[in-house]
Amino acid sequence: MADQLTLDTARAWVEGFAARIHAAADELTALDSAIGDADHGSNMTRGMSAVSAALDGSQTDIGSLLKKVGMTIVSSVGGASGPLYGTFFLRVGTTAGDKTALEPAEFAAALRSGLEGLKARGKATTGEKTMLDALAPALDALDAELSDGGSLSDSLATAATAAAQGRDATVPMVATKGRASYLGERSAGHCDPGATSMALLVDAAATAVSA
Amino acid sequence: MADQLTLDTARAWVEGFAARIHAAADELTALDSAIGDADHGSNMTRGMSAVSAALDGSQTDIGSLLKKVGMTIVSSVGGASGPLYGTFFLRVGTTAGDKTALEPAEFAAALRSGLEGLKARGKATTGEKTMLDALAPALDALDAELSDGGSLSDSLATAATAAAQGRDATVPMVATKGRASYLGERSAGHCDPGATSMALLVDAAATAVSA
Amino acid sequence: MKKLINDPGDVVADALRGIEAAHPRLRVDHGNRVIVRGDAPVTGKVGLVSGGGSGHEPLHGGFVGPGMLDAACAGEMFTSPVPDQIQAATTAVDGGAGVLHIVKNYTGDVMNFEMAAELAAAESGVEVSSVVVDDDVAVQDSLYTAGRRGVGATVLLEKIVGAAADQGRDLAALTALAGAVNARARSMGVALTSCTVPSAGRPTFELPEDEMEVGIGIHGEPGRRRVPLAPAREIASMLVEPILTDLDFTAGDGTIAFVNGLGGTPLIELYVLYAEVAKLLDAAGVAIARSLVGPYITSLDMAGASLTLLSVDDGMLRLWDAPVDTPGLRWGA
Amino acid sequence: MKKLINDPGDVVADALRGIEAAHPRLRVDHGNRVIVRGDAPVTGKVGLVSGGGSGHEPLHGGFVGPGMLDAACAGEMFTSPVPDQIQAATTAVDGGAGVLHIVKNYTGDVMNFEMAAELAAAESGVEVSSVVVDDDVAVQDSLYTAGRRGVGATVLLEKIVGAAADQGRDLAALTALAGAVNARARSMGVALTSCTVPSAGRPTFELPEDEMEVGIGIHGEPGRRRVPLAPAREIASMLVEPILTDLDFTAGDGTIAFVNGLGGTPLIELYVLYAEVAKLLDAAGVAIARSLVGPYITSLDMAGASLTLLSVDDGMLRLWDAPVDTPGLRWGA
Ligand SMILES: Nc1ncnc2c1ncn2[C@@H]1O[C@H](COP(=O)(O)OP(=O)(O)O)[C@@H](O)[C@H]1O
Ligand SMILES: Nc1ncnc2c1ncn2[C@@H]1O[C@H](COP(=O)(O)OP(=O)(O)O)[C@@H](O)[C@H]1O
Ligand SMILES: [Mg+2]
Ligand SMILES: [Mg+2]
Ligand SMILES: [Mg+2]
Ligand SMILES: [Mg+2]
Repeated sequence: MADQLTLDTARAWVEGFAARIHAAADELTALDSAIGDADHGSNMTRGMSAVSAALDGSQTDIGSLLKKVGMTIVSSVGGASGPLYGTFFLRVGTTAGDKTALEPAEFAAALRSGLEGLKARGKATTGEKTMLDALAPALDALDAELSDGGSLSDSLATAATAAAQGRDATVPMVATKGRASYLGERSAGHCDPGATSMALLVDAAATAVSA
Repeated sequence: MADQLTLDTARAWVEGFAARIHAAADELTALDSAIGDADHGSNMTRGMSAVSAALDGSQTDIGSLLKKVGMTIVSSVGGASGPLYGTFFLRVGTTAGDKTALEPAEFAAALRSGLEGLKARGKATTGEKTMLDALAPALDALDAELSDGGSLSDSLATAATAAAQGRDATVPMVATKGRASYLGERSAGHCDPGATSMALLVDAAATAVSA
Repeated sequence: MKKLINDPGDVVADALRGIEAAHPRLRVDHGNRVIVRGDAPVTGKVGLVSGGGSGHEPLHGGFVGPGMLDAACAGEMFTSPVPDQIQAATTAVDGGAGVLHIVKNYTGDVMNFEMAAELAAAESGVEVSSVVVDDDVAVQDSLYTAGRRGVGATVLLEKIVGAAADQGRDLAALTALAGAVNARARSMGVALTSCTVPSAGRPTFELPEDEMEVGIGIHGEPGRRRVPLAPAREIASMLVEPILTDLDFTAGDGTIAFVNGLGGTPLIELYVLYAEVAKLLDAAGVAIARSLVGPYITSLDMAGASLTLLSVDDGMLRLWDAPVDTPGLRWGA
Repeated sequence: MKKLINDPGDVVADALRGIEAAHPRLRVDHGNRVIVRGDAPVTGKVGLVSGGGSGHEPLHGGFVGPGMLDAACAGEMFTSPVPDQIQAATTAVDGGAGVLHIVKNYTGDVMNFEMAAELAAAESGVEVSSVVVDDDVAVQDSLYTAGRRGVGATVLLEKIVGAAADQGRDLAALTALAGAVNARARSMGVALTSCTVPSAGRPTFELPEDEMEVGIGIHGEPGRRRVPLAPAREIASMLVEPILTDLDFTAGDGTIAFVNGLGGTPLIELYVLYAEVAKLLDAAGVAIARSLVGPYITSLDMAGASLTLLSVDDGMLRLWDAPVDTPGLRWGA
């Protein structure tokens, strides 16, 4: 197993994310019922079903693959998560370019550009009880372990743990972005649905790379 | 105690009916929920409250008293029961005329003219699962016992029993008049709300005369 | 019971205050609970009076105005108005050409309007004629019932006859037109939930989560049968089929198709139902000339819908298209 | 879940078929889920495009037609449309004078319309301007929120700006007018029950029989606080007070008072509420110039209501009164 993100592992990452979303759909909607509008599960399943249908093998490099994912999400999801996940994948794909394999540092940099895109699109930062609170600590952990000489698969596993911790850390937060912010103090005590789906994304990457 | 319907007992009859209606309001509405539109209790209480307010002592004979009752019911109840109870009292009052006391046979004849008015207004006959099914057997029993030489108060007590039996006999009937007829066979198995209020009317008469 | 009301006993009076405040061109007689066109009586025009129990809004008060009703009597909740109200309305709109009473076929409505007409004839000498609307095919029109109920056709009839009255037709002609419209209209309804009458405080009937009531009336009277909850396309055929069986809608100059919400059903669901109805009508060769989709004759907060079809001739269609200016239906004005 | 639907996943597509069947003067692009005026694009006229999640009908699709919107994009239930839809609508209504996007202030709507405008500028060269509606005083417009939500003002704004567009005003003037209308409008809502999103299958939140949610949004987002169920007169003051605290409505040439039903609340209750609102406004010295009562921006089957006040100048009032011909709002045409 090469310590890289290959075109195949990138594809497995996306499919693994789709599978996790389908399995977690009801949970995501239940979380969104508590502090949102009860559609995050159906939004993400609609998007990832569209993605699975769109990936037909004609994407022959990581950049076109992930840009296709991003465009499909933008075109099929709507809501807040559509532009956010869509922008994320578009930016990761753009940074990846026409490579068919990314070295660990390249993949980490691509992911970070996705994070920046997501931040810019949503005008949010960490601590606002959003998907960023799962993604940002995950990428920090990934960078740290990679620069300590860790393998991509080990570092992604650590990142997945950090994402899950980041997701859990949204529970006590008071939301200041997105629909949950309307609730003010009442948003505290609930896990953020977007952070929950984001943790699945990082977990899917760890699994895909270590497979 | 004179074996007559005096102006005072007529007044007591009406007030007794009002009191019974108020006490039975929820039951009447519950019965009407099953085979009608859930308003017989509120219709009758609205009417009898208006009647109590309208009877101010200025009615100095039985005819004007009962016509006032009828007119007040017509003007305040609406629905099916308003014209029916209203016509009944109007006709009883008209037949009673300006008397201040009615002999047993006179009262029975007045009641029967009320029954005829009610039948004409509603174009109904007995056996159709309506208030007639309580009133008609009650007046038959009244006539029978009076012609056997019974006292008015005894005969009215018998009539009240017959009214209650008539009411109960509506349970298995299939309605062919009024709102319950829309239900067809499904109207069977429920007691008719109008027959239930009508039995209270006869019972109030028995109590008033025997008091 | 969760309702936006004050005291359950005050709902009708309070709503009349709201109607008065919201619609300055209507006059409200609070004592008699009558809603009248601001410019009534219109001299030389036949007055159109309708009314019935409250709880069916916008029917009837929301249909008062030029091109439709001259006055509406608001009865207690689900209880027909009393003769006094009807007589007050009749007097208020009599412009010398007589008054037409539009009565939905319920025992109470028929008797109260009858008594009012007797009083009007005896006391004020106003010439009164009446039409009894009975379009609900859920009820058999037989010796064993009080006859078919008046439901959705009432809205279409009030619009069409209202336009004809505005054009100056006389009482006899309007009475005949009203009868013709009624004869050509059929309706059928379905309830997913019961309504709750405010004074009763609880649902009139209980419907399990997986059942619905087919052939429902507009007063929470139970329907003819209870069946498992079904998708909209099956519900559409439960509504369309008995109507088409009862009357041929392929003749005539087209059909007005009216999908009505019962009060608790949102518009998006009515459009879902309308799509299925339109498909079935098309398959049956029924040409839709006009359509109406929305809550126009409701049953308090009941979830459900009804379908009314009216087979129109060219004249009726022109009257339907004529201007109307009421809170509930408005176009061309 | 009791709904008049087929498959929960098909509700939007099915409803669009119904809208198309019921309103022959509208064009429906089913692929893009866009409802367009039959005569679009109108050459030389600025195109008005709105859209948002479905479940708020008649908003927005029911407001397409002469005098109001040129096109509306129907997103999934409660989910803003995607940029592709918005771009398709923008292209369809561009008559050469540019297109105004009317966007309700929700994170998703704002981002998707933004992406569509970026695409439109890059790909088709259509000049796009936008207004973000944010009238809901239940949400503080602060660093700690996504800003006030866009609710009832959207309906009033689409009508007023639609009339101005019909009169031939240019994109800059319409954008300014839209901003001015938004700045002068405030809303507040209350829910007695939750709505049920079809794909979720159960109520978004649970409200005990004796409680209500004050400051509710139109997506079943919980409100700011839960209080005991109260009579209409108290609810009216919970709606009126925060609005009048936020903006002075005694200035200007009058106020449009809009009592909106959230989908599951029948009209009679809205009139009861309107009566109480009118009384409070009168006491506060607010002059009602026009009123609108009915379900115009709904939240599926939610029971409840919202109040929107718009302080108008004479020009806005004339635009409000101008003819409009859409399924949801129609007069003078
Ligand atoms: N401005 C933002 N920046 C980053 N993430 C956001 C922002 N607004 C919302 N989110 C995320 O989006 C999630 C909600 O997504 P979803 O329910 O699909 O969309 P919507 O809120 O439009 O219904 C939230 O849980 C949150 O994580
Ligand atoms: N044609 C009729 N003749 C006699 N009684 C009738 C007739 N129609 C209805 N009723 C009586 O009226 C009662 C219903 O009264 P009520 O509920 O007050 O009026 P509504 O049916 O208009 O709601 C029925 O239970 C029945 O006894
Ligand atoms: Mg959501
Ligand atoms: Mg009844
Ligand atoms: Mg009744
Ligand atoms: Mg959403």
